[in-house]
Amino acid sequence: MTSVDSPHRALKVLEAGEGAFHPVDVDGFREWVRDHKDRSLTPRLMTEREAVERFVDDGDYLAYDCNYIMRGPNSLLNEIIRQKKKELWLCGKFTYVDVSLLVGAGVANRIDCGFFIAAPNVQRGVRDGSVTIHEYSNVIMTLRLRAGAMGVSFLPVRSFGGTTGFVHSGARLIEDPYTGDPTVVVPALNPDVAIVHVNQADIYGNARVFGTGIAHVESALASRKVIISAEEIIDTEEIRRNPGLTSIPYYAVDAVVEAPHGAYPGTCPGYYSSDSAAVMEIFQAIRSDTVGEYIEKWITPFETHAEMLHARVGVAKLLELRSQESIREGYHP
Amino acid sequence: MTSVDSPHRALKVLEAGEGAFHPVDVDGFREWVRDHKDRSLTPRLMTEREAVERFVDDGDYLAYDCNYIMRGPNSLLNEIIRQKKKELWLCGKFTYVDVSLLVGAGVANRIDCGFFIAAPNVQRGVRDGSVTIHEYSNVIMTLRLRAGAMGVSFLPVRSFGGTTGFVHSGARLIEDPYTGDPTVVVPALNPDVAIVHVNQADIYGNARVFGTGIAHVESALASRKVIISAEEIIDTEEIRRNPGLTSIPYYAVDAVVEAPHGAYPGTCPGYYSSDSAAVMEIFQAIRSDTVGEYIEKWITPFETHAEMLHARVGVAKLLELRSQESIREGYHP
Amino acid sequence: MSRAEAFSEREAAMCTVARMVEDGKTYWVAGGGTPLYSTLLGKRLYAPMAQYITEDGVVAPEPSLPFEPMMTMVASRSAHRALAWGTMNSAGLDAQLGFMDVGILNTLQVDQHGNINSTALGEYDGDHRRFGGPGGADTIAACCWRTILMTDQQKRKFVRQVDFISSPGYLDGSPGARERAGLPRGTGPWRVVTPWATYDYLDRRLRLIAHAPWVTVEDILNECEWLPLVADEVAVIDPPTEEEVQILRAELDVRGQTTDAAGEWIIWDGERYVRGT
Amino acid sequence: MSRAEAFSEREAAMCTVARMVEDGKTYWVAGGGTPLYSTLLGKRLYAPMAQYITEDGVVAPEPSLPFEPMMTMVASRSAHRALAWGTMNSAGLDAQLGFMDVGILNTLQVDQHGNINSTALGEYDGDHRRFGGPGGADTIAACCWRTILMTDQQKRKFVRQVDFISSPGYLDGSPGARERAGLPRGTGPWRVVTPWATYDYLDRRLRLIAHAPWVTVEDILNECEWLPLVADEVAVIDPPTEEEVQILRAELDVRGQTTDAAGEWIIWDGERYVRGT
Repeated sequence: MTSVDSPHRALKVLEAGEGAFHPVDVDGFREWVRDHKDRSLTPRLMTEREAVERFVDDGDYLAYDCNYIMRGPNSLLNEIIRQKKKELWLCGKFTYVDVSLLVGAGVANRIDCGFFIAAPNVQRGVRDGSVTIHEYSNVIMTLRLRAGAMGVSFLPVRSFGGTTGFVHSGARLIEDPYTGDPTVVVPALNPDVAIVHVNQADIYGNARVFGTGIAHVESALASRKVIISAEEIIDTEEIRRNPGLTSIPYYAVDAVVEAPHGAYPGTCPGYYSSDSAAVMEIFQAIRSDTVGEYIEKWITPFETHAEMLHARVGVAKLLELRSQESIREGYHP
Repeated sequence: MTSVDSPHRALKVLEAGEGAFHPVDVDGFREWVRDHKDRSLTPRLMTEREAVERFVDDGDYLAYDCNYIMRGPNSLLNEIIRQKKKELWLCGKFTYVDVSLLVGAGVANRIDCGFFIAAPNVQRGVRDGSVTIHEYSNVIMTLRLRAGAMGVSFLPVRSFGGTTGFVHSGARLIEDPYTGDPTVVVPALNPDVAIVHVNQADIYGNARVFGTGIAHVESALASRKVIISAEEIIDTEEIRRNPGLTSIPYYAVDAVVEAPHGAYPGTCPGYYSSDSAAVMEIFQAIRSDTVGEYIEKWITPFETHAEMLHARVGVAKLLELRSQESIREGYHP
Repeated sequence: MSRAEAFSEREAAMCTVARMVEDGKTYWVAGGGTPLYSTLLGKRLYAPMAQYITEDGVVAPEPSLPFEPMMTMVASRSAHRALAWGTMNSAGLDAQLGFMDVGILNTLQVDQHGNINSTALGEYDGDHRRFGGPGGADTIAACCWRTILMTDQQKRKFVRQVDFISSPGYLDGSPGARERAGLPRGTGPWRVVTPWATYDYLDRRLRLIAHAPWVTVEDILNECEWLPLVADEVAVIDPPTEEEVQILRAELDVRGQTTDAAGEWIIWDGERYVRGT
Repeated sequence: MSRAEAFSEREAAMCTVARMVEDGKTYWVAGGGTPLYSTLLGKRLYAPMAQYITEDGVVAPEPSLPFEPMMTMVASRSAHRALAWGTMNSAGLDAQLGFMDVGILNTLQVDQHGNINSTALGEYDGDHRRFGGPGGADTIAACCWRTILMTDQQKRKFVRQVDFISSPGYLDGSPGARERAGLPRGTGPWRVVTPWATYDYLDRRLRLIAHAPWVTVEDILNECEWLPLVADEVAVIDPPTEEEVQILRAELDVRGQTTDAAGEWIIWDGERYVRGT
């Protein structure tokens, strides 16, 4: 009944991508966890400024999901821009306009590509060598994060083989240790820092996400430093009332930031809808290569996301976006 | 910034376990899914008898969790005994008395061991060769199921290396394709059949599990045939009201059985507590090697689990067990 | 069902794909836009028991239509009344397991073996124009049992060999090439649909099998940089019905962002379809 | 804190382990029984900010005590008021990631290098007595940063080499043996606690470092089939306090299933502790 493999032969590496990838170091990651992750119930609530100052460093590999679309950590991304972080390496899967924004802001210069809009400033960066892109796909990047979140150094996958992206990636084609068949493996990704916007969190970082998502849980577990921004800070008593709703456990989290409307101008499903006009504005800005003006209008004049919301959006608009989001089923369990 | 591997060398297989393992065949599994799993919303509600008749075959590899302890699929296991299935191969992780029961009933003769009580009849079977045991651990078995549920043929793991179990298993120690370090990999497990007891399901098999668990989602996604038993059958309308509560999607499920008190004598947390005396009775039966008498008292005289509950347990006791389960927080979201 | 008297070319392509939707199959829909609207139209009219899954893990929704602008996925209206909410990983893994029957994709470039480019036009290591990358399409093209590609009938899109394989077709076209690259057995491209034409594959090579009534086979081949095989009998695609375009316009893409975004208008002049404006 | 005047040997071992529990550390508790009660006692008295995780994925509960019979885990009372509910896989993977500081285990047999046998006594390929297998202990022993083993001080339990390594200690005792077997760097056995003795490891070999006041070092060595190293100074273990045993009996193991299950009684006769019945 066993498979017909011959267990003692060597496994050939049939092909290897030539792309650089964030270093794989599972034991080093474990040691980081041991030495830096707080397993006490110590409050981690802080301002977006403090969180980004303490936990985002120049040169970091940054993971986030869906910004400017759905439940994105936009308040934190904007703070990263305000603090002029440098040379971030982006986990560019299921992204939209934000890669161009971060490149235009001068904070990012390297992207693992799943999908992003390759606006003029990104094109220019690729041409002049100031921006480097490594090729993957949305699912491959989320599976790399899943490997990172499992504490293993690689995962076998069933896609990506045969593509040109493979050649420009960290993937390998090896002989399967059980079947002998050609099998693609991809390197685990343990980002330096993840920023995740959630619906609810307590002050320790126990976080609840309602609705669908990309790889928020994986990003939080796989990353050395984790900043959670939350629409609502809730009591730990409430967390303990339904532990089944906890998506991310506190011990993975380094900072919690209260950020109502933190995903603006994107939607936070069940809470508020997208501000379509504002999303179109950033879309037009990256298309017309006027990211600088956009940043000067929406980001740098303000000390905080809340101040921007007050000055640029206003109460009436925010209430309108809440009102527009008429579907609440499933997002308020 | 890349790791220092040399991608084109062969990967040595450093050590290989000598144990037989359920065959790894990811493409065969995919073809089974394509040809047998119903992606229509076709009602799958049936009796426990019909479900076991149609979906449990002699010689099948059977996965289940936690029987006789918490939310176990006991009504289905008992039906498997009533139908005198033969030569089942058990996924024996996080089990308790049930391996001895199934061996004593003559339905199982092969066990992948995570943990089970090695009662006299199992001991005897090992000695006389009628029972075969392959060695793993609880987590390794659940990770094998996870590999199966991911559609890949193996997973790297961080435990199991260096043990004697490794030698008697299907694990391999290979050179990590990224770091070159010795890395244990284990073969994916795609059971022939999984039986899973859940809190709620609709007639199509969209299933909700409340509380903790072992590997119920993985078992359902990894198995060729899946029988769900549910404390409550709920409307699909209710499923659609909160899709975030769906643990197992309908397309993985072949049969749905309504089974109130289906985990008896174990607990279904939030619904009813264990019947300690009845659990002690099976415990004593396997210890004293009187499994046959136990089966003749509790299983074979009855046509159905419901009939057994009526004749052997009674309304007063069932209501008492519900009343004893005073903690409801978290199990009725 | 009466023929529609006026429709855009993009509407025509969506109607063609809608008729390919089959009951009891799962559709993994990339991104939104025409693949999603085609699936919804097919489900509405022809295959009510077809189900679809989105990249962010929405399983079998009953979406609240119409969608908000640009939000054909990752929004509450698009995820509404689903049977399960997962993530990109749950969708991707269920595809690895073989649960996704059909993927429907868009692209920039397709070649004779069905390989898809959405990454770069030109020389990747030299002068090129960069695009967004595969997104979810790579996994859809790798893991769904069949894929349907929707694109426009333009010379620059139908090439001998794509500049960059973002998502795999039959790779070099040799038997077993996908399996040798580690992709699941028995998968691969199935149809290419443009407003003018439908293609299948013969021995892993693109083959023209049907044309729209308002163009000839020659028109189509003139809009192919590399010529596909041509079936012995090239069928005529049934044009959109009034019912189909009404549903597209009144129930689905009511703002016209997707259907109006490209392609000329086709008008029935009383005797035949003509391309108009 | 006054000394307890009468307690069982098993209670004594639990008190010893309870005092090892540290604030701000995570404890992955195998199975239940003495490891769980020791952790709860330590958390109650000495380390309120210690947290524990169970095999079925309960994170940091505030359990509803006392537990029902035999249900120290996988029940609503044991999972109550947790911060998160996961599964065996979430617990196992978080351990792979390094989030689990300390594991506390029971066993049948331990050898000079801390390897643990819970599978088979005798010759595995020949005549042997079968036991339950590693359960979760293999992963705990592999992935927690430190492990504490609780067992009884019996000759047959302390052997040169276990008959079957169910859960890894330092394997053959050579430097780097665990890493060569694929186990995480920097992990391994840390303490062994019996009702009579506490051991640590010196160069990956078991070493006696403390004895209970009612036994001598010689008594202990007489109950070791293979002699451990002996520290230059063997400390005396502080006996249980009245407070500790009261909490064990009145709040934790109120039915006495765990504490009474084994070991003789120790009684303070006014001058010293004596083993009684």
